Amino acid sequence: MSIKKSPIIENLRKMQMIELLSKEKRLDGRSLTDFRPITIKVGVIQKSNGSAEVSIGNTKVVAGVKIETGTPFPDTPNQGLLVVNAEFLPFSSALIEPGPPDEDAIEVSRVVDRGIRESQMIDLNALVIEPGKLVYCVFVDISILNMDGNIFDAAFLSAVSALLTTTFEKKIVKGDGEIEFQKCKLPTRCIPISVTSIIIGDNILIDPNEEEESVQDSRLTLTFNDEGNLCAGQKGGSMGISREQLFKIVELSKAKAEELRSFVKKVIENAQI
Amino acid sequence: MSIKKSPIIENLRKMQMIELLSKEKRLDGRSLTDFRPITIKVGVIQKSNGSAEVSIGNTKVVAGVKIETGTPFPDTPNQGLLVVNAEFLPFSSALIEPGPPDEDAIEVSRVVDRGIRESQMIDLNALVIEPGKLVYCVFVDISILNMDGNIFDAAFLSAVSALLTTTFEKKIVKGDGEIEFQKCKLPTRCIPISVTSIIIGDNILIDPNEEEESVQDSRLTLTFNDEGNLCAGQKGGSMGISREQLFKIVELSKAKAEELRSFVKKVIENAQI
Amino acid sequence: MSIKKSPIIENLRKMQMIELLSKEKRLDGRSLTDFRPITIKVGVIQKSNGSAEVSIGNTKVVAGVKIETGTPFPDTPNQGLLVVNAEFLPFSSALIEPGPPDEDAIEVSRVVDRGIRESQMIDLNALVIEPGKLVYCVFVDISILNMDGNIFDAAFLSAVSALLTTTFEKKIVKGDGEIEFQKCKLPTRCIPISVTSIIIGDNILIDPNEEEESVQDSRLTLTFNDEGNLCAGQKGGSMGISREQLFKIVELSKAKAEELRSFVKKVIENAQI
Amino acid sequence: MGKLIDENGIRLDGRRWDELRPIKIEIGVIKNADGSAYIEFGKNKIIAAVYGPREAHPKHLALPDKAIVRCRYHMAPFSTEERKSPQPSRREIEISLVLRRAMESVIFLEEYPRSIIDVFVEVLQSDGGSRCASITAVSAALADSGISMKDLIVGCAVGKIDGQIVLDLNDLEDKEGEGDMPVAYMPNLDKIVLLQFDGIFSEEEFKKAIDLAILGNKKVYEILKKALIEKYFGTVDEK
Amino acid sequence: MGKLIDENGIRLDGRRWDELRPIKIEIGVIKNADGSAYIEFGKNKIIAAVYGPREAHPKHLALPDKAIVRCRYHMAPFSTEERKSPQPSRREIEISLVLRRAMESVIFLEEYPRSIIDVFVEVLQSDGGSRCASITAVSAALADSGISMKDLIVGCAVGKIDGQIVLDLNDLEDKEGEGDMPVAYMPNLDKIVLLQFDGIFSEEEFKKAIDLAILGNKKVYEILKKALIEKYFGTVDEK
Amino acid sequence: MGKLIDENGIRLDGRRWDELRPIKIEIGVIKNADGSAYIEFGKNKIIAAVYGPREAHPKHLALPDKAIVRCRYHMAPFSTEERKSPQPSRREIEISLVLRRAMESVIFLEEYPRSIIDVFVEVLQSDGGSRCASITAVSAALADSGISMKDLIVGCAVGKIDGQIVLDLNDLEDKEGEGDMPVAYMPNLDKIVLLQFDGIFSEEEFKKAIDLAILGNKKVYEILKKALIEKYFGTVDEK
Repeated sequence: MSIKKSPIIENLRKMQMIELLSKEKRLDGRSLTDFRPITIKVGVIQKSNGSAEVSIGNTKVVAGVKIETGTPFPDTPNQGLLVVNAEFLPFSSALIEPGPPDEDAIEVSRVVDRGIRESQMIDLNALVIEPGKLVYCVFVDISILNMDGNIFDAAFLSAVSALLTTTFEKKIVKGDGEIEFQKCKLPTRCIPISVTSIIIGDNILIDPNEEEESVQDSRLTLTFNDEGNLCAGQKGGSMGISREQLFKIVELSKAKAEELRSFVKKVIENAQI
Repeated sequence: MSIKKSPIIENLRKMQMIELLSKEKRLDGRSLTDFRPITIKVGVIQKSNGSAEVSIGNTKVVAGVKIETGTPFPDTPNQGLLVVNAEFLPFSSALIEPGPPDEDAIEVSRVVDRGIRESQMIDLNALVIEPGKLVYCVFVDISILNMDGNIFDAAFLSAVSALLTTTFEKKIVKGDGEIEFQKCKLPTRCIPISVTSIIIGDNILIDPNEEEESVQDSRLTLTFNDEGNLCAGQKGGSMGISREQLFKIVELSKAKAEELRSFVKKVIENAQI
Repeated sequence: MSIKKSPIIENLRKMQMIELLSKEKRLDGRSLTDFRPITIKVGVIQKSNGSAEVSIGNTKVVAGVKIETGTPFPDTPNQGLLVVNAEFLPFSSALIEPGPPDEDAIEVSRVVDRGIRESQMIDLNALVIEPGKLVYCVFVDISILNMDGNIFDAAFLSAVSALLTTTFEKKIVKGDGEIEFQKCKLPTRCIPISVTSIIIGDNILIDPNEEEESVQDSRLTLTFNDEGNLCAGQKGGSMGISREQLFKIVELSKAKAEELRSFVKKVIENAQI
Repeated sequence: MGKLIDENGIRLDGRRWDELRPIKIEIGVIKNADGSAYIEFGKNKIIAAVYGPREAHPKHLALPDKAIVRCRYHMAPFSTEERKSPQPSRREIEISLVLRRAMESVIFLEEYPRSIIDVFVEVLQSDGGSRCASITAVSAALADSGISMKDLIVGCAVGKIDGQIVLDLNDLEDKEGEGDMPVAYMPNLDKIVLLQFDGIFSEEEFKKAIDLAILGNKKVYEILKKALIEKYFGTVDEK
Repeated sequence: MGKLIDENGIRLDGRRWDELRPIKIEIGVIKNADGSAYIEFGKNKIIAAVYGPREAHPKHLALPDKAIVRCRYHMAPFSTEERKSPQPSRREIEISLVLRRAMESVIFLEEYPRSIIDVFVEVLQSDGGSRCASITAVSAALADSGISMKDLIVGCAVGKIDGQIVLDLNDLEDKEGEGDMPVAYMPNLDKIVLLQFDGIFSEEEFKKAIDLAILGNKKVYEILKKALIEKYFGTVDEK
Repeated sequence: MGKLIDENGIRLDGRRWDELRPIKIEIGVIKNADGSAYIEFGKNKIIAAVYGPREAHPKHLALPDKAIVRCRYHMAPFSTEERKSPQPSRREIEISLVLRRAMESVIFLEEYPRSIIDVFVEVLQSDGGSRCASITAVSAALADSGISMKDLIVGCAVGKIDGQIVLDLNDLEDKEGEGDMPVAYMPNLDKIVLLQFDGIFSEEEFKKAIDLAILGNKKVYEILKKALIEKYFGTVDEK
């Protein structure tokens, strides 16, 4: 996908965008640091262990969690497994071709994976059935339904929301050796939040839409844990970024992550899993 | 294969075909419900457990059966396995490219598989060595050698004839725990038969050749068991079919299946496996 | 790669080459039976169990050996495993495309594999941990860094040199059941050597460079064991070869293999593994 | 009295023999697509979307006299009881093929020479009859895209459970029953455009099944029509 | 006395050291192909067929001054003792390559610029020496297709069993023996076009093996010639 | 006192917090390539080579106004503790992507319309920080190829071990430490062109890490400059 010709944005439109940016405004009327409207619906896929459909503006993704049993890695016998997989569904954009995940889908998977893993959101140690032999494996599959920029944050939000509402049948071996299955919530410890910005010239735009991304210089996705510490980051785009811009983005994103976390908390509380 | 340009049939030839059809005749002189000459040779591949080469006119296929041991599916611990696989060999037609099975090969595999499975031709319950652990796996591999229409029936006939003449070394555990291998016939219960017709305009043609298929409106493959009941069906072609045509095809095919079954029976009896 | 247009050698150059050949000379000044300068560096990849970088003129390859445990083949329960794999790195030539091994890479792998296997260089019977269950698996991976003809001999030399300097941690079960790991040399029994020649017209050229290969009639790779017996061979090129040429090549190659073996021996002795 | 139908002729999920599961259709759910639709059919949750007609690419695929239809039917990894591998299975490839054929039967392909029409189906949650639900969604998405069609297509399976021919099998009935027969239908042209079945049907049962499928499909058609009218002309009801 | 040759010099299947297994060649077995042949060589049962010369597709493959040859050697899943996976193995890919090279040595490629000649080999049942049997079948198929060739090619292996050089190893001899050497040969041009071997051969043994292979190949050539003449000019014998 | 840094502030391999591992750069190691370089960076041993600008093939990939960069980062099967499968892993695909982006930021792409620049990286032995070492090698290879660039790019990771921000993690520190942050940098333009990180960093730690990375990168830059000058202008030292 990446080396295809990018859709031509009419020059006029671009000039207009840049002129507006000089007044700290965006074509869709937002301020530079505004997110578009976000909706999160959890529990949309009853056959999954947890699920969430997330929209950020016209960007729309759905994540489903499946919990199955598997063999732990030899070097982490006391940890459950986490597998994150993202797919750009072929109808999500006119530019996507069906096929195995390309580099962009793999990047989304890996950035989401690192944010969840490094924040230690999931207590993987609590997902062991028999050390070294049998553990729970948490599959997070993210289907991107419609692309309009900022896929990273939409994917991350959907994964986090799905995980926060995940339940599964846990195998309990009782004292007398009897086996019982008990419905449990997935053990989570925090709500990591990712915030993506782009740079166009000297301007920092949070939550870029596709039109904005098409003229971006750089992109930066930062993930924060509950304490406001950074836990993962990924630069995109094909231009350099200065130290000063970088630090400014960190500050802006940190504040934004707080806002988003409160929103997610409210959604999850209302969901009453 | 399917989305390639179909070979252009000269318009004249097609008009001639349709004119003849109005007189209930076909270009090769057959009546609308005649099969082309069929030959079945069984036991052609000595290294297989069962095999058959089938020609219907110029269409030619060979099927080989291999019986190996494997693990049953978790939800059917008391059943052996059936795996059907068809390949259009690249020399079977000028239009075939070498490569992994395309959608047409997969359709043939799955239609043959359903006909055999749904008719309960093979007694899968008799193919268990150790319930839930070890069963016999029946591989039916169908190689299409030359294409001249009606691949479905040729493939089905070859699979059925190969299975009817399949023998294997069965592991017998005797009372005293001793293990013995005993040559057995594959336990079969009936002779399912598929019959394929196409519709061109108002005409129903049984056993179409490639030229006829190239102008077909619809195709229908119906599989019948020994009692004359339908056990599997598959519509092909890119035109609709009316309820009345459908019912007429069922009647015609049912009669045809009886004829073919008698023929297969005779071949198998003569083969004296 | 093979069915691509071969790089056009200017006709003049080719005529010059053939004229020189008639005087038993080559464009780079060598006699017909000379190898280009050969360098062998062993122990270049510390993380591997054995490694060697080999240059023959501008042709450069590196081989790394990894020893891991695995399951033996059912029909050779008392033998360790040997797996040889070659890759033309995409920077080795302007004509290589990244991707899974093509037929040329597979040919190199298989020719090297046969030479090592048939000479019985590795004592596979000494690589069994538990018969039928657990054995050592010797992976020989050959990365071709730069192509300038005679890949076969460079690959073979690198594989053999890497194997001759391979050590691994062997699991020793002591009398009292205690397990100990002991650093061992890979058990080898001989130094097989391959020699590749090409035929251009009536001339036999040993160790062809790429320019010479591009006008070759035939290629022949012969592998010899310590006793001077042939143990594997592979003809390449798209022209026939006469019985007499063939016998002459065998004689020439046999002598050449002796020379190379002495050279390898010296390198290995100096390496003091 | 069977295990799937009780003595009053009521199925395990409370339906009678000729009743459909609840169906909900929403048009225009994928903003970027040229046409799209979402269907809930029992527990099936399926999105279909259409791109095209657009220039064939690579060009050698193009036909000089008509459009090519490409179709991908795909199941999300979380759509099934056990996680499904994202790689397309043989089942998904076969369904892609039969859906494509059905679409070819209804689109005026000659109106779009040298073009490609891409049809993508994603099953977010699967239940019995997912290919029938898919075809209905695809037909809605095609209508939404404005591509010329001879008719709409609707889909609905019939089957045999406890020896009886019934409409629209759910997952359990499909698994435990004696036969399943997905049928897709053009209601105005009165033609069957998709037909597959497995299980044992006598000739009489087969005919009965086909007639019931047509009946069911006509009901689905009413629901589809209503959804399209709502989308394009609005209605009294809140959606 | 060895285990593969008895004290009278007779091999386990009753042959002497310089005897071929029974060979049967049939020309024109695949109706759609431009040329085809079927060979039985011992227990080998192999079909080879040729399409072309035809326009290269995709076009960038084409060479301006000669034809390209493509070759696929493939084994049917039921052709071996254990079922073979239908995916091409490394062995099949290598044999495809050496067969292609042999064909390139014998076809007048310059007569067919910008074209492709496709050669497909399917092994329905495999036995020792299948690549040699294949090359003979391919050569027959090429002759049947009318493509211009400098000569025919025939193939026949030699090997070493119980320390002795013998002609045409069967499966068991190949497996239990000390060396195998498939050789393909142009009988009129007296050139070797395919040569591979593994196993231990002294220089003398090697030379003896080559001479025996040439002898064997001349016998195969007689059989191939007879089959072609039968096909094209008819004979007294019933086929 | 932590497990990775002792009471004197010395790391397990003897380095202080702001010290790089030994670096060795050699230019022009792959004869056939248009530009190439070999780097040893700690135990990393990496070759990067460039082909191009050359005609885009297939042509539909070409852009009318600038060059396309393709990049493959690949690890040799013997480069890691456990043998690595030769198939590209998701990690290798992601690193290929971020390397490509970094290269796009520094090459004057507009000077090479309709062209492709191919960048190939082979890790012969891997250690911590292999993507940073790779980018330095690629930059050297590009310089060697003569392709127009706005600046050089150098790479160097920082990380957090025993609660402290340190320069240039080795394998063990990467595995046992609390965070890793590969950074690539254009020293003359003073811009960061690659940034990834995982692990927990407070805002202050993050800033400190970035500043340390820039410092480290400036040191790498001096080494790279020296290697290029040595190659192109010779030096007093024997190489």
